[in-house]
Amino acid sequence: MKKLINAPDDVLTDALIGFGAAYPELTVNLEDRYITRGPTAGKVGLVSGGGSGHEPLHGGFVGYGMLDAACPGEVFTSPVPDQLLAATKAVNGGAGVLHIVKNYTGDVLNFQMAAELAGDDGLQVESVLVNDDVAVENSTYTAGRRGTGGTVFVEKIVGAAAERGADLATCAAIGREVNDRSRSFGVALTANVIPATGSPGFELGDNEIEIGVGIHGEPGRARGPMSTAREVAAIALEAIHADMPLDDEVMVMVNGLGGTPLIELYVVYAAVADWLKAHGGIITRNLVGDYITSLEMAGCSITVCRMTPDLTDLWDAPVQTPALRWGR
Amino acid sequence: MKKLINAPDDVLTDALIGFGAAYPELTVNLEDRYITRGPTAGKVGLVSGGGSGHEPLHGGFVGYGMLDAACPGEVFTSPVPDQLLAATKAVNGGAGVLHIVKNYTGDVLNFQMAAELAGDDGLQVESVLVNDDVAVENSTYTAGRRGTGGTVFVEKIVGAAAERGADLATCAAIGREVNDRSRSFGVALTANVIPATGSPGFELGDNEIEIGVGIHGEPGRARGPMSTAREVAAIALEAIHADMPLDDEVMVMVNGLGGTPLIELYVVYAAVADWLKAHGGIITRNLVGDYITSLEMAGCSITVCRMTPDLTDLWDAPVQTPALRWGR
Amino acid sequence: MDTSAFRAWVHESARLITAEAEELTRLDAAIGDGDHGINLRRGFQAADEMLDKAEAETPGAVLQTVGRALISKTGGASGPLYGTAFRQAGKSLADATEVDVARLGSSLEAAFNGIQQLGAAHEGDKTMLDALGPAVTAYQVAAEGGADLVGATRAAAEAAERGLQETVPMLARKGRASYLGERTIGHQDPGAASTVLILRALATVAAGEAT
Amino acid sequence: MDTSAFRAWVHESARLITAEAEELTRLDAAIGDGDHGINLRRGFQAADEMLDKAEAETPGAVLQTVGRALISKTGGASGPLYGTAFRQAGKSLADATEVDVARLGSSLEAAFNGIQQLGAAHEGDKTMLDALGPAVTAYQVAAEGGADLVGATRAAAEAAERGLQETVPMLARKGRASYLGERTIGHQDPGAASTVLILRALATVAAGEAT
Ligand SMILES: Nc1ncnc2c1ncn2[C@@H]1O[C@H](COP(=O)(O)OP(=O)(O)O)[C@@H](O)[C@H]1O
Ligand SMILES: Nc1ncnc2c1ncn2[C@@H]1O[C@H](COP(=O)(O)OP(=O)(O)O)[C@@H](O)[C@H]1O
Ligand SMILES: [Mg+2]
Ligand SMILES: [Mg+2]
Ligand SMILES: [Mg+2]
Ligand SMILES: [Mg+2]
Repeated sequence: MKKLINAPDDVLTDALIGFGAAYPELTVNLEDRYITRGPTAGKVGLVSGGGSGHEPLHGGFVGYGMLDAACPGEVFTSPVPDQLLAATKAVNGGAGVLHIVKNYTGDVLNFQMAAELAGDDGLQVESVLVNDDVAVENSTYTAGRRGTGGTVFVEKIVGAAAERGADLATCAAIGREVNDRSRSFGVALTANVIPATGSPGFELGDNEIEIGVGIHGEPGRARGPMSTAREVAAIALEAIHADMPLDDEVMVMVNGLGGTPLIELYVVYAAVADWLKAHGGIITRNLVGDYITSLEMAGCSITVCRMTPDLTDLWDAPVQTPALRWGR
Repeated sequence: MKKLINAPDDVLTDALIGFGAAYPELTVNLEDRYITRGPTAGKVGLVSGGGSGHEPLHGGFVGYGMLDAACPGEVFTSPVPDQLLAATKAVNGGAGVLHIVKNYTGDVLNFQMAAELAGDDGLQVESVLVNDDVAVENSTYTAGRRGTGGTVFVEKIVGAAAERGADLATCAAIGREVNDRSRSFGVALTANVIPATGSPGFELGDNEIEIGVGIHGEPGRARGPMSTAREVAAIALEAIHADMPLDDEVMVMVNGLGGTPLIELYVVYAAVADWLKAHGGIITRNLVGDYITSLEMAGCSITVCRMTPDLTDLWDAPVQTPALRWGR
Repeated sequence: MDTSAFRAWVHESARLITAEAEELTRLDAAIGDGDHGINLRRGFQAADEMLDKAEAETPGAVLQTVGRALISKTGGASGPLYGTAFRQAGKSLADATEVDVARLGSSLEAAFNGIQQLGAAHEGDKTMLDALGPAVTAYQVAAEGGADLVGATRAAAEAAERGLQETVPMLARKGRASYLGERTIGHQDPGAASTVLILRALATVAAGEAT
Repeated sequence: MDTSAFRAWVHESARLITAEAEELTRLDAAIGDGDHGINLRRGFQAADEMLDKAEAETPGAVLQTVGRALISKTGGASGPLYGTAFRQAGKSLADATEVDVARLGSSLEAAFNGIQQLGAAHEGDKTMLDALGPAVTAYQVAAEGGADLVGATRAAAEAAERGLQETVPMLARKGRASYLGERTIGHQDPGAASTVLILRALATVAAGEAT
């Protein structure tokens, strides 16, 4: 295992120390393991969290116009209720707190417990579940679709609404709307290596790709032969299109999984733009870069959100976080 | 070779098309191969360029407060004079044009020819050479130190000065000052793969790192055993410190080479902050992320600039580019 | 079983899980995300340490302390699930200072119900319930047949082991493994494997064999 | 040599460089960045195509067109260097329509000077000059000794080949290879290798053997 770390058990602590040093405008609570910008009186507090290894998600999205706190778990392991509860209390500005939860059993259960504990303490907590990954069949026979790239859209758009004074119920409703309108699909070229185990999450042949991969390296729908950026974009977009028509105004994220050069993401974005044009889609907003990663995995995910004028307006609102910044 | 591309020969064109689609506020001239925001009347035009594969450098730094144009060559190959000349003409706002050139023979020669051609056409052109990589002995027996991470500082700071109306000579002088005050050192954990050849630039053992690597995978001072983030930071900072004392106010960039997870860069940043503190350095500004990459190479480079109040002020000035944004 | 026996159970569980952490992680790497052993080792070691410092004076208090510690420290799906299991088991013991065969049986059942309610899985979904369910049944059958604590806990541990083997041909329908669908067939469920360890620790302690 | 012979030289150079592109790249991968063959193939193919369309009616015009094409299309260090070499060689031929042994010799010398001035390298620095320098000298010695175009260009090509071999023990002091210092010893310089190909193409054309 080749990683720029000090010891596998120290990765999260060291990273939080580094993060805190790099962004002095944010507070890192090392004891309770959360990153926050503190409470804003009268504003709904937004808390997200999940396993580490997906940076910049979620810590990189704490700041004006987006999250109030992020709770990183160990690498690929959901955070625990204590830290979620501590963060929830830390960002309570009196208007209640919204939990933004990616749909994984561990995340769901831990957030649920934290919400109950917060409720016991008299806090008003709502939660939005993100489950945008069309690679998972949404059936009663699975834990349901995973939460992936759509999380970035939900956090940004709800963040803007909260900043503008939306109440807790409205924030939750907007979050669910964004989630309902968002779909993702990921493809991996190489596996990632979890520091604690030191070995690749899966084995891929030199000419194989994992189609429909999860952000923890969960295997996807199928393995396929290595193909062109155009084919990869088509596989992802067809899977999404089959689930939600893409023949309208959409926001698109071409997201690198951590080990893919940016130049390749531009190549993929060109293919995505082409495909959408050919299928009647109109890209009104986009993100191209690493926003929700899977350690050093090579590959990309594509997330699409069908926009409305209101959502676009919230998307365009100012945001000042380590990983997303504009308009102020 | 596993890459999200369509064909090795099409990488640059496809990436430029994707870049242009992703950033409609910028203009991509596919014919002459440059990215620009157009000329600003009365302002010094800033043009940089170099081989591709270092994204977001340079295209990602075109925009308000930074570059006016970037000329990408083929992957790891310097651009040609024609495109540099075309870009130079395209950003001429009447106050002359400054070329920001990383010190590689190819870049230097091609920029020099472009500058001569531009001069023949009556344009006023100056150039700043960036040569900040302390891994190369600065002797008469080499082509001199390479230009690496310091380029980001030069482009940002000169960009701010130009935006404020500094004339060509002043812009050049500030650029040289930033370069004089900047030093970089890089370490690679894995090699990169050039699309056109399809094989790794060098071979590294499972437990080896390349110390003092260049951004094209040029081998460095030595090979060493894989070590901790703390040791890697110390190796880089000691090399820099031996050349330029770090016991004062500094700006630090911990830069990912393309294949390193962001969480590792945070770990490295923590180590860098620690080391500097122990050696009397005071970090006043920082960047942590992928700014000047080497395709999918895993590893990082550390760049330090000894700041002055004026340089800090220019650093803090508004910038609106794909890869750096703040303050407006 | 008295309070110190329950403390010994937790200690032995922590020891076994630590010893088997790599194997649990290996199982999870095959059909999950490869952290089950790491998660439980962290959780049970924390529980064991917390217990050392806590003034838990009844078996019920011991189990509730463990439950809270597991919830606070484990993370992942297994943390809340095992944490809830221990808390519910502890609650069912109320203030008893000595736990007999029947009472332990109903606390195991409470554990099962706690996991079931929180995770909404059913037996056959390829989860820890597929080890715990058969164990609870075997325990109760043995107890009704007159077995003592030693016999009933041994029956439970053995049934859990059989339950674990039966997860191999199952298709996962809950948790992270469910994303793999058919590809989970042929692998043991990691949570079922850790349940076996916890019940084996119980049998060891009941038999007075713990180190 | 007339205009069409010069065109044939360029065409043969492009052919040889295309055929040897992988080998040139392999040499550059060892001590540079692995793109020399790719760069020159792109440059010479562009030069060859441009020449097909251009109305270059004198040998000098041919070489200047090639020089401009190389500068416009090659990139890297070799593009401006070879481009300048061809432009200077072309300029030295002025309006001549037929180039004799002596004239070709001075144009080769102009090429050498062009590279030398632009790149500021010296013979012994492990660059293309270490093939071109000996070639120019050998050409002139042969010409002074009465050799015709066939003999003089053959002498040049052979000397370039020897010069290339002599780059093996050299330590690079210019270009990207200079960063490797000692580690360049034991490798041929890629630019010297491409110079050999260009001069071999010249000898082939002079001998009337080009395909
Ligand atoms: N809904 C559920 N009900 C019961 N057990 C579950 C459920 N989901 C997951 N599990 C158990 O949790 C185990 C995985 O735990 P662990 O690896 O620690 O968490 P994670 O899946 O979050 O990484 C599975 O092997 C399974 O036994
Ligand atoms: N200053 C110089 N003078 C003469 N030749 C040089 C000089 N620098 C580099 N070269 C030649 O250029 C060759 C490398 O060309 P190429 O690989 O195309 O460019 P780059 O080094 O920019 O990738 C070297 O092998 C060497 O022969
Ligand atoms: Mg997990
Ligand atoms: Mg090159
Ligand atoms: Mg797991
Ligand atoms: Mg080269």
